[in-house]
Amino acid sequence: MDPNYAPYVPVVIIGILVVGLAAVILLANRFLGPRRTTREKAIPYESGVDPVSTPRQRFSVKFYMTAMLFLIFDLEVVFIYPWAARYSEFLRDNAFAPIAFWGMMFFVTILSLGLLYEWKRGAMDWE
Amino acid sequence: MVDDLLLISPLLIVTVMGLVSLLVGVFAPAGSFKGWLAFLTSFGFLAALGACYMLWHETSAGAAFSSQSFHYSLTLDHFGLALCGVILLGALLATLTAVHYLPAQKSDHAEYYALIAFSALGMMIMVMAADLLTLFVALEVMSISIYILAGFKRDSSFSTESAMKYFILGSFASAILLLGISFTYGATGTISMREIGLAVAGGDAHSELALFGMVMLIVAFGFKIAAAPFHMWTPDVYEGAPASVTGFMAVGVKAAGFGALARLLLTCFGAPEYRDGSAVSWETLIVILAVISMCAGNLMALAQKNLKRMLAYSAIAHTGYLLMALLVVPASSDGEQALNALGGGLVFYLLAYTLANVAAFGVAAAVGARGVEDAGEEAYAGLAGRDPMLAFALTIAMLSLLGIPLTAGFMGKLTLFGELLSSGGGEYLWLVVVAVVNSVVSAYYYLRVVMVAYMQDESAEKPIALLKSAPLRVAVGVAAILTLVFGIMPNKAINASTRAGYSLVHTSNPATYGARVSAAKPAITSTVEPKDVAHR
Amino acid sequence: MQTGNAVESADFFTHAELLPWIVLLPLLGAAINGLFGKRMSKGAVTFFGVGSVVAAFVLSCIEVSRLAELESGALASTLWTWFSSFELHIDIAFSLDQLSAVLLLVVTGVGSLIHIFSIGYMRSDEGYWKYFSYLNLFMFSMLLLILGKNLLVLFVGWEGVGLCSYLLIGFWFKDMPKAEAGQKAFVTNRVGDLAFLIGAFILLFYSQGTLDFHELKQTAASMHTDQPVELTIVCLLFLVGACGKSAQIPLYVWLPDAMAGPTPVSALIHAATMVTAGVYLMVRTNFMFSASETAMTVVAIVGAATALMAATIALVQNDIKKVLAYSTVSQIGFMVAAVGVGGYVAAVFHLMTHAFFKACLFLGAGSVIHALHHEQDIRKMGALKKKLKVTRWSFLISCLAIAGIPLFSGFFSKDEILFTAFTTSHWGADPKMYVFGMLLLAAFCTAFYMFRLYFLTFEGEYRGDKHTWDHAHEETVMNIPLMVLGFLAAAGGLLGLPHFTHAHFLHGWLQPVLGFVKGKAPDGTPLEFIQVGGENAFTYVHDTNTELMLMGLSVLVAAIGILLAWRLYKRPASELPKAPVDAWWHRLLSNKYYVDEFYDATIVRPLRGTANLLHKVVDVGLIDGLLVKGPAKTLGKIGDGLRMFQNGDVQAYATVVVVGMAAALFFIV
Amino acid sequence: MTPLLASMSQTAIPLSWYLAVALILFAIGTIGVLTRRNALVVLMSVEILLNAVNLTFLAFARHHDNMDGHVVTFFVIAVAAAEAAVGLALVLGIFRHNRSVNVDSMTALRN
Repeated sequence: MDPNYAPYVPVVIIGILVVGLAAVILLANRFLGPRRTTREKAIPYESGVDPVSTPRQRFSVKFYMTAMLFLIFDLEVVFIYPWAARYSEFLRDNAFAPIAFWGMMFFVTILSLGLLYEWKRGAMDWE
Repeated sequence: MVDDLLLISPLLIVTVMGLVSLLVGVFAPAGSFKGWLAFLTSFGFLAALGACYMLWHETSAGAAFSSQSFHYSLTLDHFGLALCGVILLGALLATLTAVHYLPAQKSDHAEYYALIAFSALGMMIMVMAADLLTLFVALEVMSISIYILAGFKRDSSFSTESAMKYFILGSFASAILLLGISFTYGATGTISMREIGLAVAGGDAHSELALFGMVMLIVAFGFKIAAAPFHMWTPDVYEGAPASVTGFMAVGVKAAGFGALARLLLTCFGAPEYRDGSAVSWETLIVILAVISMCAGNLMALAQKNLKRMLAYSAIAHTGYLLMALLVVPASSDGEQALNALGGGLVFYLLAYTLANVAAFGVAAAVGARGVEDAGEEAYAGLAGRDPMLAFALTIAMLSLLGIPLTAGFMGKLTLFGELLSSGGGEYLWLVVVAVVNSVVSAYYYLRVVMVAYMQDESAEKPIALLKSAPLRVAVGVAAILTLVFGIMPNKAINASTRAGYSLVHTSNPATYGARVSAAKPAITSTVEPKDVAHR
Repeated sequence: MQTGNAVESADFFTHAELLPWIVLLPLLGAAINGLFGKRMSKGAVTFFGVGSVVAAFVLSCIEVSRLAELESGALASTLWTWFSSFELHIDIAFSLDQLSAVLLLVVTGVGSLIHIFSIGYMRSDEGYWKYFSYLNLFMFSMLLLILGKNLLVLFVGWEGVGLCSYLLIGFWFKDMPKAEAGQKAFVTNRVGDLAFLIGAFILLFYSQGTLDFHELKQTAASMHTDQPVELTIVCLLFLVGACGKSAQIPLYVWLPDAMAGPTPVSALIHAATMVTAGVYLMVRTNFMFSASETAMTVVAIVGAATALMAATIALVQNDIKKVLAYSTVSQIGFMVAAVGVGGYVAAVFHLMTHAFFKACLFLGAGSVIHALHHEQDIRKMGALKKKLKVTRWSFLISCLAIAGIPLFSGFFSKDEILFTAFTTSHWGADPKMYVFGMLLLAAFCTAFYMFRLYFLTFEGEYRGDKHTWDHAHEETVMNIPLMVLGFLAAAGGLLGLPHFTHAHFLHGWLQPVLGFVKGKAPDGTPLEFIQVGGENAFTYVHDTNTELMLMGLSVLVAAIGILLAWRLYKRPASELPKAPVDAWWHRLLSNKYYVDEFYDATIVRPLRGTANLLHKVVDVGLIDGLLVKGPAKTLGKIGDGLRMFQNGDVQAYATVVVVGMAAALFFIV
Repeated sequence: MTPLLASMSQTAIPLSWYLAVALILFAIGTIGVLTRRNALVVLMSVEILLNAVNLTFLAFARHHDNMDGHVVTFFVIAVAAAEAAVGLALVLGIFRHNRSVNVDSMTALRN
């Protein structure tokens, strides 16, 4: 095999595995499972909600707003996580340790103030 | 650590003031008058100005601090401090114009003042940023706040539309900026400006990638500072945004953009081969942008009758003049070129521009306060009869923008053009001539404003409903008076801004100054008096 | 070099603490009247407005007498360092030497008289305080211009007088044409200012960062050897600047329109002081002009052409102020021509006498207009000598002076210009011979149109309506300045008697400033260039016979002009000659050679067109039409691939950004 | 570790491949910004632009073997979220006024 393509071998293997596994499961279901179809059973399972509607249906804007708010606050974890992972190393440097600690506290404080603002403005009330 | 906090005290003060007004506003009863928050914020800006002043003298030896506590991501030098001062002054005056303007526009929300503070914060960090990441984040803090401010009159479709346009184009420009940062990073393997400069000067960088990065950075900043042909957003946004916001945006964004661009270009690409052409010189690019900007801005402004829109085109023209300041290379005493220094033209011109624009947009806010934003000719026709003081301030602002002697604008142009002439062996004489021609052409539309304000009658069907606001008058008056003061006795300010320009020598690329600055420790760079570099 | 100059400057100048006050007093008056005038009584306004200028005149006299006592050098006073950056160091500083002394006395003296006249003229105007505030502001700027020690302070005054003239022309601003006249004056002036500014920047570049006149004088010599072309360019640019301010071809169009302002303003700004600023600038920088033969030739031709052209236009004007306006243009043409032939002293001399008699003429016109309730058409005047006695006599004296009748002031100064033009024709390029001819012809026209004006206004019989005639009267406060100016117009020439008398006071007085100048003879040998009447007159030949002959010639010419006017216009109304309105030359003259139309067609419209075009092509056309609407019709058929252009403004803007970025990348790689 | 996997970790995909993908993404995003009428889609295109840049940052970080690129990417993601929030609010504002989120409906400000 051309060595240039060596890096892609795992990709190919994963591809084969994914397709193969899916095929095996579906086929197994087809061959092993009993089939007694009724009308209810023929439609996709949606907890009783009518599954067929127009895809252009409008969602309330509140979904988006909540999603965005979630996204923003969720993303801040991206900064906290590496900090936490390296914090034990920061502690070893006596000069830097307080900076590392209070720096993150400052960040979190601002974040909480943002949360407080959001709360008071009523962004979290659904109605 | 506490010492380090002192170093960034202007930033901290503005941050805290922004947070306080955000929270105070949200606990205040809805519908109440929020103007008093303006005074709170202004007080914060004033305090930050004081802190800047203190730090300026702290660094009087010419030292530049770059603290380890912030991982060398901020540079505190005279250049940054001077521009912070300009930005804070603009923010202070623009805030005062908003006190009664916002209620008149039915948009009196506390968030306004917090957003002004946050965007000022972003601007200040921009001019101090020492690495590209800090620069990017600061730019976004500024931009996002300004997007919201531009759309602050939610009832006005103009305001919303201008915000949306600014947002789409601005985020597109951000992407270009990021691509530029990415290429520069790819070429050099670092995001610290100083190290990029070292790598570029030392020939360790992938030169084509770095070049691509440089061009994209210039394009992105060209967008922010409204340089043609990246200026298309300016008139729409300036016209649609509330006048008090436009005033702040016109001066703050420009000051921050120019500060960051100057530092970036001189630090990262200050090496001679990037300046005088053996690779490709960014100066050529800047020259082209400058010429296109001043010509296009002036020509388009000629036919413009809306005050705010005219000022937008004039902003483009002034970008052209200001870009010339980036080309100033002062001669040093020992005959070699002090490559990484700027003269005093940039900072002083920005100061003059800030004052004139704050006054002009202040007047626009006062005459346009009829619920419907309107700065057409009939809005300020015969203003002299209704309100001589506002008309006078408007006149001073126009004369300063035009560059009539005894105004700060004239001294700014004189400094800028004079410095460009005495640097670089006269190769830019033609550029100065182009700029002078342009500034004379601009007389036509600036004086038109004065003529309409003084010599036309008020329009019959739309009498002016002037905004009665003492803080606005104070802000406009202070701006006009300072314009005259800096025009008549500018020496101190020019000296300070020259010092600021020279301070870039210490903080930008050490490679070109190997002999002089090699002893620099990372924490505090060596101290060289500007006099060593200057001619005298 | 610079330090050397500085040391020398320190020795050269004697400190004078009163000098700044001469400049500041009018500013103070302007500020007081401008800020509080609305609430002050008319008497108080008059006190501050007129008093400040009179006080400035008194101070000027004191300082000039101090200057006269100095053995050498000049007076100077430095207020503060205005500006210091790189190699450039500029002070706010004033200096008083012999040249500025002449101008100073003329400006403050005539200025005081005109201020006094204005008390009567403007009495019933509601903007009385505003008027005096502007007028004082103008005096301040003018004094700044005269006393400025360096080019930059001069430039401040230069711009200031332009601004004030803009304000004063548009003074009765309810009137839109007047506001537009102000606009026209300012815009035309800006063209001149542009040239001046560019010249100053080029000069700055080659003069090692100094704009101080005293230091420039030294650098000009070295520039002359090193950069002769650059020096010529600077001189020519200064000439264009002077053309703007002093209303010379091709920028004279604003001055006749500027007559829309109040008449005292016309007298002060558009006759006596501001319009001579260009001449002053050229005389002030004479060391540069003298060093450039080309520039001198151009200056001489421009001046002579203007003198002749304006004089011919004045022949057919019917508005009393328009005649005087074109006369002013023409007389300044004489001064400029004098500069061009090297007769700086003659230029200054004529500047001075012109200030006297033209101010007197304008004030006389003002008195007439005031008496006749703002009637300005000379066809509706006549026989006014019965009603306006003082005005008539002062007007007549001034007419005799401007026409060049012996013993009146204009005779001496105009004659000296003609003499200089004639005798120097062998120096420099040949066209200077034509200069003499054109000036002589202009002198003839001057005599004719001035006496046409005089006869139509004061002699013959009255042609206006009865009611106005009955109310026509003079005012004492307006008569005093007229008498003083009439006296000066008659006697002012004694300061410069012809050369053969060896009693030319001005020559001796101005010698320190205009005497010794580095120059170059036509054969290339460097020499000390000496003006007419200097001790070692090198270039010029003193020839009493020539002088007398020329004198006789100019008197003859003037006499013919006056006689012709007398024959034609001193008649009853019915016998007055009908203007040949259909003749081609009359149409040409009364339409002022179609210059306004020419400018409109060649400059104003194309400029406006370009702006509109850009606006239409780039904004509406390119973005809207080509990128947005155009494809809907044309490109729409080609395919959906180009639909991007239809999407709307923001995206078109973004497209431009992308295109710009691509161009930048393409350019730089 | 099997020999196969060991060889994988040693042989990196060349940097230029990453850059090519990133630039293609950037081009797609740019075309989206320039051509799509729906403001929401334009916002999405901007996100694509930012992610394209992120990809280059990561590729360069890998190439230079330092962390700077990763850090920048984190910040870009955070900033992109903030931008998206503001952008969405603005789209809502536009919708309230124009009853449409089409970019070309915003032409009240012109000339």
